[in-house]
Amino acid sequence: MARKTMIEAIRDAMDVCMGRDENVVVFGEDVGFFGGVFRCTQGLQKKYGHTRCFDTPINESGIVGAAMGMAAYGLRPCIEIQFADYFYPAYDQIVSEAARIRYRSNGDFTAQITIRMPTGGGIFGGQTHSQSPEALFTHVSGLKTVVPSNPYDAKGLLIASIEDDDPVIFLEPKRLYNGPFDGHHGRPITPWSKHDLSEAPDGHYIVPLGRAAIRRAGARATIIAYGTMVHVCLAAVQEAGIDAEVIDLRTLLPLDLETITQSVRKTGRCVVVHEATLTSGFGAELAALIQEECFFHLEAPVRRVTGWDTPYPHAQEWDYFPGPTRIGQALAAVLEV
Amino acid sequence: MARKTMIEAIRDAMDVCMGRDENVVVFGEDVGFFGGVFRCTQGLQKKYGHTRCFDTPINESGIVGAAMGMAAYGLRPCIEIQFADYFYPAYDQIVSEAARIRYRSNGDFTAQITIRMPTGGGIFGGQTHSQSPEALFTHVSGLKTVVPSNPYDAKGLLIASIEDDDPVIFLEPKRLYNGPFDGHHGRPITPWSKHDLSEAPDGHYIVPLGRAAIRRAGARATIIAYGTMVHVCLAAVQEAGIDAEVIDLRTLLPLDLETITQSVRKTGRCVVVHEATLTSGFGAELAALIQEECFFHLEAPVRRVTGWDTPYPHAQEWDYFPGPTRIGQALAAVLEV
Amino acid sequence: MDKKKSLSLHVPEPAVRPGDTPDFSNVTIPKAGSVRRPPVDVAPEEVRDLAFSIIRVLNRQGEAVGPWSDLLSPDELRTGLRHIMTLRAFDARMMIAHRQGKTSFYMQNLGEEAIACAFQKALSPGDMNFPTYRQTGLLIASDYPLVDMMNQIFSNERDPLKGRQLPVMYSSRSHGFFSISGNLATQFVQAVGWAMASAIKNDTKIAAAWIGDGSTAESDFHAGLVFASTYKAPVVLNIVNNQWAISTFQGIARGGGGTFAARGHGFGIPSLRVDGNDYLAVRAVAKWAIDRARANLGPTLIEYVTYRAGAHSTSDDPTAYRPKAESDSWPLGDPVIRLKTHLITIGEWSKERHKQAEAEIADTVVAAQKEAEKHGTLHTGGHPSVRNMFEGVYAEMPPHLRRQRQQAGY
Amino acid sequence: MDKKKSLSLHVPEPAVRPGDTPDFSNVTIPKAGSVRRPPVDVAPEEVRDLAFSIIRVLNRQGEAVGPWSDLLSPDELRTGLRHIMTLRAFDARMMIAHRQGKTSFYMQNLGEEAIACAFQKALSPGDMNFPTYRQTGLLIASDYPLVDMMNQIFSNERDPLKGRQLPVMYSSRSHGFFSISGNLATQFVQAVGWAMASAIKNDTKIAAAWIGDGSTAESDFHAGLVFASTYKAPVVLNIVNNQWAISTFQGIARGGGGTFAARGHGFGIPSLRVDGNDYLAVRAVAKWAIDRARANLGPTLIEYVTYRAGAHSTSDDPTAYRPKAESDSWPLGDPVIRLKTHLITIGEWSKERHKQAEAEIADTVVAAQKEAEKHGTLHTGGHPSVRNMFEGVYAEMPPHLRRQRQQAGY
Ligand SMILES: Cc1ncc(C[n+]2csc(CCOP(=O)(O)OP(=O)(O)O)c2C)c(N)n1
Ligand SMILES: Cc1ncc(C[n+]2csc(CCOP(=O)(O)OP(=O)(O)O)c2C)c(N)n1
Ligand SMILES: [Mg+2]
Ligand SMILES: [Mg+2]
Repeated sequence: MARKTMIEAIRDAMDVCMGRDENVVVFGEDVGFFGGVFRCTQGLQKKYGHTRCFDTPINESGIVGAAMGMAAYGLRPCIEIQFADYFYPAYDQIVSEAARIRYRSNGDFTAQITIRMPTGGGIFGGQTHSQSPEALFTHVSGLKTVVPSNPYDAKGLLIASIEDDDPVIFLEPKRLYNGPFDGHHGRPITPWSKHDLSEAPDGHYIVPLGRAAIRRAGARATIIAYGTMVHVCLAAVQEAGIDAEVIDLRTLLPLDLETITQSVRKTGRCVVVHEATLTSGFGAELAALIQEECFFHLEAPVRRVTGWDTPYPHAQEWDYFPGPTRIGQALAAVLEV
Repeated sequence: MARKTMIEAIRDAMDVCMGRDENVVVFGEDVGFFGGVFRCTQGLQKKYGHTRCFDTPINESGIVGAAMGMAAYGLRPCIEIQFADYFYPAYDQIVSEAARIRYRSNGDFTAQITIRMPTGGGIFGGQTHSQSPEALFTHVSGLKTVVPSNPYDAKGLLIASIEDDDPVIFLEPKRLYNGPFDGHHGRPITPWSKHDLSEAPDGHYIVPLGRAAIRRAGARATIIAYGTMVHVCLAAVQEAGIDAEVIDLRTLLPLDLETITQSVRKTGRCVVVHEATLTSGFGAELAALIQEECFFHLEAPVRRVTGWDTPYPHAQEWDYFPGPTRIGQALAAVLEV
Repeated sequence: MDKKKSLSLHVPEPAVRPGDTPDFSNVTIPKAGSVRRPPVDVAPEEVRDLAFSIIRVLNRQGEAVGPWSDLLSPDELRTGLRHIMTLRAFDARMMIAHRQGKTSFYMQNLGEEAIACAFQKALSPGDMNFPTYRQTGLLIASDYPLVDMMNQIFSNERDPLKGRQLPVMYSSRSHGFFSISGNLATQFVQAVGWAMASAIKNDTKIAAAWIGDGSTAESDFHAGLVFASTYKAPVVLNIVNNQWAISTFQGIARGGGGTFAARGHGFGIPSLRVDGNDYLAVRAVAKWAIDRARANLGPTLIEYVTYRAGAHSTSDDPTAYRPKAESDSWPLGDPVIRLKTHLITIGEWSKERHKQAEAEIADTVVAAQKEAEKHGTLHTGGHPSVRNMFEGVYAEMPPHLRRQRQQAGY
Repeated sequence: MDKKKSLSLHVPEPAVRPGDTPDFSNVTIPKAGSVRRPPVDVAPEEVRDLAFSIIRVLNRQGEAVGPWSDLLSPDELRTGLRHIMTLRAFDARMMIAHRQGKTSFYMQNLGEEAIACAFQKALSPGDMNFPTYRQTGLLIASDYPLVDMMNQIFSNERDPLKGRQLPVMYSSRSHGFFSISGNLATQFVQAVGWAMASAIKNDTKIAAAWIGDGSTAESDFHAGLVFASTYKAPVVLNIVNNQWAISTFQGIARGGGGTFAARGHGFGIPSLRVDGNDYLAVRAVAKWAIDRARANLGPTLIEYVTYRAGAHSTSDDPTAYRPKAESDSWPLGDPVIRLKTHLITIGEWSKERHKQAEAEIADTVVAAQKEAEKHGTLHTGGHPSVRNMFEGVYAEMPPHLRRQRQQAGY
């Protein structure tokens, strides 16, 4: 039975990598004995010993910095930042070190490091347990940024990330850990076991970095999303009854521009969706690229549906979250033109 | 005689603010006795005493964190990060603290802090003395981001920033400190004294945040730039002999969208220029907004001329720098359509 | 030295895990009253030993003994007892409210109540705390209205923070309580900055920084020590060592350092360790450090030795990583019982009065909750307008936010 | 305690500024040979005093004395002298090359040459340094080709780093020299991570971290100490205290801590202070710490007391912030002269041989420079292809970079 939740798929990916390659080590705050606050590393310390999976002091810069040193030695660290909201203290090690070490040393040293972080809102986590900081990584040359939307991809992308010879930021939409989420927060949670893409085979496989997936083929508009928003967009499309194509980026950098431009050239209309704040979000890059590449195919401006330009509020969470209604409105708007 | 270099204008702005408001304090690495590695704070310690202008330990997080505490007390710190390349260790204090304190405390505490940083390349500073990280600030709700291009603005914007009740990131294009720079690095430096906008009156005046300036009126295309690139764009326009409008944003956030859209609706063509790397740079936000707001006026896609998506290289600096030639080519390209 | 011998990584592990018998035999507890009390202007070098001991006042018999004991009147002690009992009752109610879905989240102070409550009473009006999420006692002891705390916890229409913040992330400038951050340790150096500002302005106010044992590993702890030591800032630097950081035992953050208090030594900062479950000891040591700061003698580091008796938060189940009964065997006892016993011992309290106080406090808390619930809880009743989501990002709302607010329909 | 007394901010200031007479009377220099040498498995608590003294071997007469002195053969000493003389000559040439516009930037090691040169010789092959920009001696003493260093400095067509890095930001895995970062302190915790990796793999290699006095204020210094102490990593943590951080005297970073070495005490890390201008002392202390790490006994912190005799970099003029002659009055003397005097004192060297060595070294450096210049300098001759600018950002060039490279015409 290969059906897995996101958590199980992520755990399994690390298990597979640790089993195949002795150089893979896993560490972070509470990831050892306890197995992580979301339990993604549960059982790994027991299986691989406490020098391959262990707790660290609460110092994110230290976690990434130590991983840098280990990578220079030849290990392949897969580390956890407990919430994406807490990567900031490690930003210098990520930007100035991990992202640039290959370049600045002309390949003498490299940073084959995967940095996992739970991301996104929808769990009443307030402004410090809800952030989606992907644009702060995509602006940094030398990093790759990955956001899975389902267990199959999560496992295959995480294995690909760990095996990748460059630093990969692996953002895990925490709202998806235990089931797909279509944005209707009032409804009971659907478990992953009911979703096709929870079929994540045991053993080794990869989902290559840099390739998007078309989750729904459609002719009238293109919706570009990633992570949680893929499910919300699918729901919005269904509810709106509009024949839109839904692209799940999976990897933000390197970006699968071809899949995007092919779709937009076909549909002539595009909505970009993410949970992060609007201004300078990754949607800006997508809109900029699409108008550059598909200008003469576009019938309407590319519209962005995103979190508002405020901190992620606690009580107003569902007014902040770009849910199916707002996506539906944007779809209608691009089609109106 | 009110002609000033950028450095003198910036120093004068702090001098004026310290003179008018006892709560203004200035500190950072080497800013006290020495007056800063670019000498922007020279003389302030002597004039205002060593408890109002002083050296700090080399800890950028500590500098911003201490300023946060001082602002909570009621002071108005204007602090220096020695190079923009070194703000990363302070990112948590900037993003999680300064930018959000007003919001999260519902105004109980505020962060009236100005964070000055020399930015940009063109001095053979290599990857750690050349960066333009503005997009990493514009994505953060709660921050304002300012980039002056001349002494008059530098003084007026810096006074406005210090007097502003929100945290302001004040990016100083270091290539402009001693003279305007048109991108022709082979030519001798023109001093500011030869430039109209070096006329920066003594005493108090402000250039309000959030207002762009049109540096050259033009009909055929709009060029949007800020900082050093304003001068490079003006040179490129002149050399290309194209009647392009050149907008100097001055403040990136809040953005003067009206000036931009008015111009682009008039010209129908737009080139966005910055020194920072392309992907997820501030140009992406500009292009996204312009295609959203001016879609039916655009005759050609908005083009971006930026630094490449690599670390800022040392020896290849002038191949990295988006000089007049590349800007001219982009102008030609948008006009060709 | 045999150079061929291969290396191995040392990963610290707690002595016991779930299923094992709790064991604190490694925690050396000096006798109450046995640690000396130096003058506040003592040279830091001369009090190094105080970072490796534990200052204690209350002995097993409930007597206050030794050089740190001659401080508080019976009234002050009763007030202290009321504070820690109130905090405990408040926590208990809010844990229930969380289970009832009235709030999304809660963090209790169980077992650590004495620390913040006693410290606050040693401060003067105008002083400023930079707390973590586990110093609710600062608010209780400064008589911040319980109902306002609950309004915040319930994110209701009277929430002083307009629903923007996670429950328990209070803010109250008027009560000397800096807005709590979800990002660990940032407040530590901010407190130092606040204290520097007070010194720059030749004021008389001092600041207090707070941090957990686990969070001392964060970099801003270092930034705080560096700035405090360089500028001799009038600040008290408090480390609450409750033995755990979520699932991680204190040995991970402390490494080979012996104690957290010892961290101050590299900075020439006098560093004291105190029994955090002993209201009298906490208050005495707090007063010593506060007096020192106020006399412009610079920072003091205090490590409070205590035990997190509850879960980390409502999202956590500690039985997954530590023995269930570990809390009961904690050798420094319970702060409520110890203070109560002391008051009874000195004849200023009784079991009956205690029972009665318990009932009164319960009533007060329940009344506050009733009042708060009138204004809503997370999912029901009054709540802050969605407009609030867009306000307060800047002093004045910039055009792009105004546009977004309109788009959102507010 | 008078609570009304107003506070004031203490801002440390150096004893002297330009125009004043240099004064190091506050620097206590113990007699050479006077500090004890404990066994490497000593308990950290038992060597606290070593963080407040200075281990010295060479006395004023040039004799090697005391318990740290019995280490090196005359050949080893002559090799050491050659290294530090080479580094000095190399620096001098490159300063001239900078003035001639052959490079954009340079940072010299003047006055501090003994530290890195001696340390490197105490390491074993396979060990890894995580240096700052002022440990060029590590490369010199590991016989890294001078011409490759110059190729890097000139950003020419043979530059091993393809023109991408600022001059002196070398990298050489093969010579145990980790790529230098422009961002201060990041390497400190990276070194600890490397050492942890070696321990995880049950290897025998150890790491060495390097940091300047000013940079100890940075947060990654703390991260390094926390991780090193928790995991007992096989790493030597080196602080080069050259008294200055650009224009900022060491008192700003050190605060009230007495010494930088004392920073280790809060972490239970044995911490030693050593005369950084005494080649023999540095080498002996380095060996002690390296042996300790190799024996799996964990980290050691070493503070090298020295003086930055030159400017911070070619962008800096120190006469703006310190007395011109301060360097001359530095009480620990000059490392070249002290080692030379020692060799002469023990009859293993002479003024003539020294002169001759100077000439030979000058020739070697000049020859290397000639060779390097054949391949270009910053603005003339061969230079790395612009293609290199786009390469090496990732293991494989992603499509967007390929497109950009094509746009650029390469
Ligand atoms: C920068 C950052 N990293 C990680 C976290 C997640 N986190 C929240 S509380 C906590 C444990 C803190 O333990 P300690 O400092 O001992 O305080 P205690 O909870 O015991 O009071 C962690 C890791 C966070 N909030 N911020
Ligand atoms: C993060 C960061 N902040 C600031 C700087 C600028 N900077 C470069 S060297 C230096 C002084 C360092 O002094 P010290 O650590 O004593 O080393 P030394 O130059 O004396 O060898 C500073 C502030 C930097 N490179 N990186
Ligand atoms: Mg704790
Ligand atoms: Mg120095």
